[in-house]
Amino acid sequence: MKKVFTAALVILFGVVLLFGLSKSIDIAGYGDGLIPGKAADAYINKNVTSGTGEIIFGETKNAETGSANMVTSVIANYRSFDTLGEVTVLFLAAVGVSLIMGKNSKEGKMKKSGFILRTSAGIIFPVMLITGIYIFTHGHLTPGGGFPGGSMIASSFLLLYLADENFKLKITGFKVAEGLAGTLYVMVGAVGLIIGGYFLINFLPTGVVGDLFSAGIIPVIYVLIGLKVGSEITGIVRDMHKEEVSV
Amino acid sequence: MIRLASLLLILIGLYGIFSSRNVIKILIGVNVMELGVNIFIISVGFFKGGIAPILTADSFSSAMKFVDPLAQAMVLTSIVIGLGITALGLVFARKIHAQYDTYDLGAIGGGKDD
Amino acid sequence: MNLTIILAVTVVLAVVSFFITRLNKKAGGFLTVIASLFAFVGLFLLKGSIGGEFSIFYFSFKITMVGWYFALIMVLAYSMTSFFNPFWMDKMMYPGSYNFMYLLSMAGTIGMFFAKDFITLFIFWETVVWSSTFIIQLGKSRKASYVYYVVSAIGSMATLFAIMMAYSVSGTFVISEAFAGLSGGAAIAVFFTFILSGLAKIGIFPFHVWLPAAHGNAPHTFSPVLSGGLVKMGAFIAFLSVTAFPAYEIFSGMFKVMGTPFPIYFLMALGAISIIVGTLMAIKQEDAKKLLAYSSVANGGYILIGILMLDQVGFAGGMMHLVNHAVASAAAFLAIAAVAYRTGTTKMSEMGGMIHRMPVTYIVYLVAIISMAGIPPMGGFVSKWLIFQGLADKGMLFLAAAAFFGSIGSFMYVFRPLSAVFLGQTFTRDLKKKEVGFFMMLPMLILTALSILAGVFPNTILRVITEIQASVGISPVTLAENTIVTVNGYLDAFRVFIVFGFGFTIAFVIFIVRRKSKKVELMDTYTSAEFIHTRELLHYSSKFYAPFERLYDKAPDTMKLYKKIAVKIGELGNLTESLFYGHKPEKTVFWVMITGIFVVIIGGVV
Amino acid sequence: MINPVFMIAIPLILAFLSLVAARIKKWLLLSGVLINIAILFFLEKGETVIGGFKPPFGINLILDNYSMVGLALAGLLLLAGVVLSLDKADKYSTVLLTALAGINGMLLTGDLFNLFIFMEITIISAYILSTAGKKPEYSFNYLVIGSIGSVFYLAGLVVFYSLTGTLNMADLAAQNLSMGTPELLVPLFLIFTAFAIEAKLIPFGGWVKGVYGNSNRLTGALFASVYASTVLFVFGRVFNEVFALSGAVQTIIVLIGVVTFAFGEAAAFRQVKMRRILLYSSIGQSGLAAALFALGLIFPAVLLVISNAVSKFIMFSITGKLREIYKTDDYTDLKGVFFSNKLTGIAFSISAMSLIGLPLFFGFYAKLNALTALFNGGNWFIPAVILLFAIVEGAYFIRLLIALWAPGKEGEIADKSHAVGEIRIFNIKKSILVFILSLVILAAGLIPDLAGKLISSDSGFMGGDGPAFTMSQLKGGE
Repeated sequence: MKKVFTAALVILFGVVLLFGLSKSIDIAGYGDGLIPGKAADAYINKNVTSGTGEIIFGETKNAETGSANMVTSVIANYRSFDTLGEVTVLFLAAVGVSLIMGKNSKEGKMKKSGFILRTSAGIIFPVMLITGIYIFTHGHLTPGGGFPGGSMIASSFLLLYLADENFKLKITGFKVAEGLAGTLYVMVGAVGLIIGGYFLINFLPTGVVGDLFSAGIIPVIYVLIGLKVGSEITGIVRDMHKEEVSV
Repeated sequence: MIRLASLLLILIGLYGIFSSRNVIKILIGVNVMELGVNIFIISVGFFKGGIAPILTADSFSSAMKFVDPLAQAMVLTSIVIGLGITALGLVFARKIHAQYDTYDLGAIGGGKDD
Repeated sequence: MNLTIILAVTVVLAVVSFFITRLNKKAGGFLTVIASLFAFVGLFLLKGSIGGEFSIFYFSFKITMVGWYFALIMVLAYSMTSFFNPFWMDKMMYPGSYNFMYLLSMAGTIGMFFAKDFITLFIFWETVVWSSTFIIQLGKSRKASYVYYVVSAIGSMATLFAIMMAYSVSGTFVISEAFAGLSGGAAIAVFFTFILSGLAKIGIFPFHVWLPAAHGNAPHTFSPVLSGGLVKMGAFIAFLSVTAFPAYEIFSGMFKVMGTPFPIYFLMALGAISIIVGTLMAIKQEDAKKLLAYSSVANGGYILIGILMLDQVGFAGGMMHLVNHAVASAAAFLAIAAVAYRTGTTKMSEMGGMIHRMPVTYIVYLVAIISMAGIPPMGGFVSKWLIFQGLADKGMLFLAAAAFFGSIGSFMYVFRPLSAVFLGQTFTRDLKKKEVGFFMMLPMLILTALSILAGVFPNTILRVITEIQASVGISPVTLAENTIVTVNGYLDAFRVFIVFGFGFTIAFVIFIVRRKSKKVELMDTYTSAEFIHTRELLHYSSKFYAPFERLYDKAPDTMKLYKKIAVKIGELGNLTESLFYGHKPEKTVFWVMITGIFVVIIGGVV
Repeated sequence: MINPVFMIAIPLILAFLSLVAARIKKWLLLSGVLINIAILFFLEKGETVIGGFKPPFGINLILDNYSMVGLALAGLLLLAGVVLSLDKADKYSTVLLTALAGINGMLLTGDLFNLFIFMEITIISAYILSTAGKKPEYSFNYLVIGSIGSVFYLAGLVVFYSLTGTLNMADLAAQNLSMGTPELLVPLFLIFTAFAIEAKLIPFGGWVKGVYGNSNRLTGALFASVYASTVLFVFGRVFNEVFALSGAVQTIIVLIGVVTFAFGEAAAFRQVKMRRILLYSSIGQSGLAAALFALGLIFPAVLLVISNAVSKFIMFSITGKLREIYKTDDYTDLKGVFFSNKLTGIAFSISAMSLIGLPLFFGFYAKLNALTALFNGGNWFIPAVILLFAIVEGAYFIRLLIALWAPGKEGEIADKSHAVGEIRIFNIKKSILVFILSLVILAAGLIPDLAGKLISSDSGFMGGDGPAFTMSQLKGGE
């Protein structure tokens, strides 16, 4: 009875909500997301501060932001401030997890893992690590970036945890990396304020769109984010691993 | 239809939170909601024929039709925040379990304020 | 004299007394005497500057005749009572705060009566309310102070509403102009909400519940102020609501009862009910202070009726009753306080025969109750006579009947404490008790003298009232050399005094000459040598009017009404708590969805 | 002149560093909140662009009078909270520094999506702080409800983005969408829900009881003052400057605010636990402020938020400490506790009386302004509700004060022998700190015009009206 009631209420809410929402947006539509005069157009054309005309891959030099990946240009340049906040959210979550799990709780024990996992972990781990680093260093050119890269690094450590029940991480190094990467991120912003007059301004030469060494501070920021995210999620994994719940 | 589907996902998540008292299931509900809203954001930025917003050798010019990169950036942020919240939620779940030996909120009965 | 100086000095002395009390309790108490006497003298001298305006900070004051009259009565109560303060310091939990609040509330009353605008009035008013709340809690009941605050708050919030509503029409807070332009439903709303704080403060039914609680349980040194002083603040609001808010003009087109517009008549009827309720309840009381408190309820009814009449005679009676009741009830409460100072109790059945130990206090109390009951030759008689005259003039039968009932009833109750506390046999416990010292006796004697003087030479006070009447534009009560003339007749108070004095002298002489009473032990008459465990039950003052009380035993208790409302609010709170709060997210999700559905439907989408 | 971005950057750097240098994190926290206050008054007013990209495209920070007041209030109260409870704050140094960045960001940002992120930072820090109550189910409840709010906010925001193509507040406001129409009802409701959850409006704030009710002296004080006022400030900006409410939506939001006020006060009325009293009173006040904001009466609402925040800070701090000492916050078990703590008691009383709106205290000025502004708008119903429940509010606070000051059996005079314990609540320095804070309320109540001028510079906020009522108008000034 209760289930029927809850379901009925949710459905009623859904119907009413969708009906109301259909007045403001075409909810049944698909692929009509061409928003007239949207801010994002300027991100694609890289002409927020000054119009440089058409941006051609591999040719255009010194565009506003030299990132071939437009999403990256939004994340790490146009709206880099958002990303700083986003990193902080993750940072806060990691701090929270370690605070709540407590300092004094002991490391938990995992079940002994299988032979295949144990053996292959040693091989896969460096590959994953390198891939992760690759992803965040190429964030301005290819899909991915600091967040996926960092997550991949963290998952490589998770793999080690899974493979070896006695595996223990020295946490200090990660904490230092996490703290310093964050500090450096803010510092990069502050340097921009001193050099260019704006916080987080892209003060390095942006180079040719599509080059590895292009896009100014974007790769720098993405590397920092990658390191930070990697160490944060690793920290979360490590903290969660502690004091395994006994059922 | 994708918008409808994404909104349905939000509703499903809501139903999950509403009907379930298991901490983990509630967290799953929250995640489903977040997923729904992420898809909703993407759907708003997408249009037919648009290409992924990355300049490559194939799609080389900014004059081509790219889908909205801002929506995608927002989704990325939203995902990361969702990750943080889920991590915290799981830790809370573990604390609940450690304290009450159950994941069922119904079995806790509120607990008196200290 | 400058009002600014009076206010500034009292406030500064309030703060000073707080710190001095911490060094020396008695000194702090004496400082309140000095401060309140200073204020009294200052106010007295202020008569010269009536019509003048003063301002301090953002407050602006206008000295009016009526404000001066009220303030003088108020500060009289404060200054007379303050003589008791030094002797009660040791019994106070917070003597410093007591002295501070005592003087602060006094400054508040002064400022309130002279306020030029309603915000100033309200600020001072509320300051009096909260500072007196904190004094009352030091007495015998915490609950009393709570009840006092809540009833006061009901009144003051309503008044604030009225002030704001009037402001939204007239655009000004200045008392004389604020009510301009009101009409129709808004006028009725403003009138009733405005006067609510007055009703609450006077203790008009159904707001009378705080009087027995607060007067009965406040520190003994504050009950006289409460009854003799603070209650009069309400009368001031009542006065404003028929003068500043010209109720008779605004409601002139309305349905009339006996020539009085219905809203005003309705309030007068409430006053009449208060007289009846106050009288009946006073008869029931076992505690002398509670008894006096209920008598204040009844007297408040007289004052309200008198003031609301706003005519030549009745109004004068109401205004004069202010003084008479203030003086008499302050004196009565002080007398009880003096007895309590020696015996430590205010329960009538625990006392007796104090006349032998404290004869002066006895006389003080005797005069006070004679005045309260409206028996010549004390002041209370004159004012009640005027009110009767006014009512009879207008042919308001019900009100007049209530007023007569109250007068007769007051005979029944005021003599109870007299006989129970002062007459009869002295308790062995109290045999060694002495009369209070001169310093405490002095204010009681002054008040007694005032009570008698008001009865013998009422025209002194009535002359001030004629000026007030002239200032609000009604024809003043006719005064001859020593008589008061009304349509139905005239009253020569001095002659009345002579007659009564003559009778009294004869009786006294007989009493002295043919003294045959024999002093016996308290339990001498009826114990027949048996040992009594609970002698209080055999005290003849307990269940004094039992047969009469049985007539209205089942009468509903107004307090229950308030409790019921409180329970209802609590239930709403319970509901809120259980509906919306918990540890399960589902509750909030449910409400989000319900609100969502509601919003979308109401929003006109579906 | 200092770039306002440092209000966010400095606490962030310190937060990151506190992870590296864990030993001195307490001092990092202290220096963080101190620097925050120190630079506050030297900030560059106006718009600050971040990254060099002009507003609709880049993110901008806006420092006007309004955000300045919010920043000052949150910063000062956070400083006071940290100083008062440094022992408790030590553990949460990193979280508090991050929260400071989040709060400053929320108040400063001029971009709706950026606001979302800073709001998440702030809320997540609140989730973490709420675990100090050792009741994980309540923290969890808060987290889930808060996440629903986030999802709704994003969904609503995206609809607006799809309609206007912008995330910038000023740019969105310039599009002149008419917010009263049914077309925008649902997205507005979605965004409102997110704020309503954080602003504790009934029926959205189901988490409040558990979280506030189990707070300690640090977290309770911060939740009820710093966090609550920040959320309300942002609420005021969003629903006045960005989505200027009108029509049915406005009516509904005002109604929700007023209902919250009434229900909250009623719920507080029946409590005996002090934290519960305070938390329901917070809910009520929050509802009132939200209703005023929704009506566009920004100045009175700001006054109300300020007076409530300072009062609640003091009261929650004292209550939390009382609970630590006596293991209970049931006031019937704490009778006469102020007898041996007069300074603290006076501070508590001043705060309570200001909350009730008694004259001579700041709350009275706030209340008068609210009433005058409401009446000027031709509204008499809300004032009636406000005043009616002000009686209830006064009743429970006075009852509380009486119990805490005057112990004694009914029928006997108040006597110190019945007073609970003689333990000092706060040591002398902390008592003085709390006392001085309460003196601010008193002083601001005695010279309200000056206080009002300090707050609004006489011009009102965001183009709204200035003070609806000033004491100087009594003298017939204007």
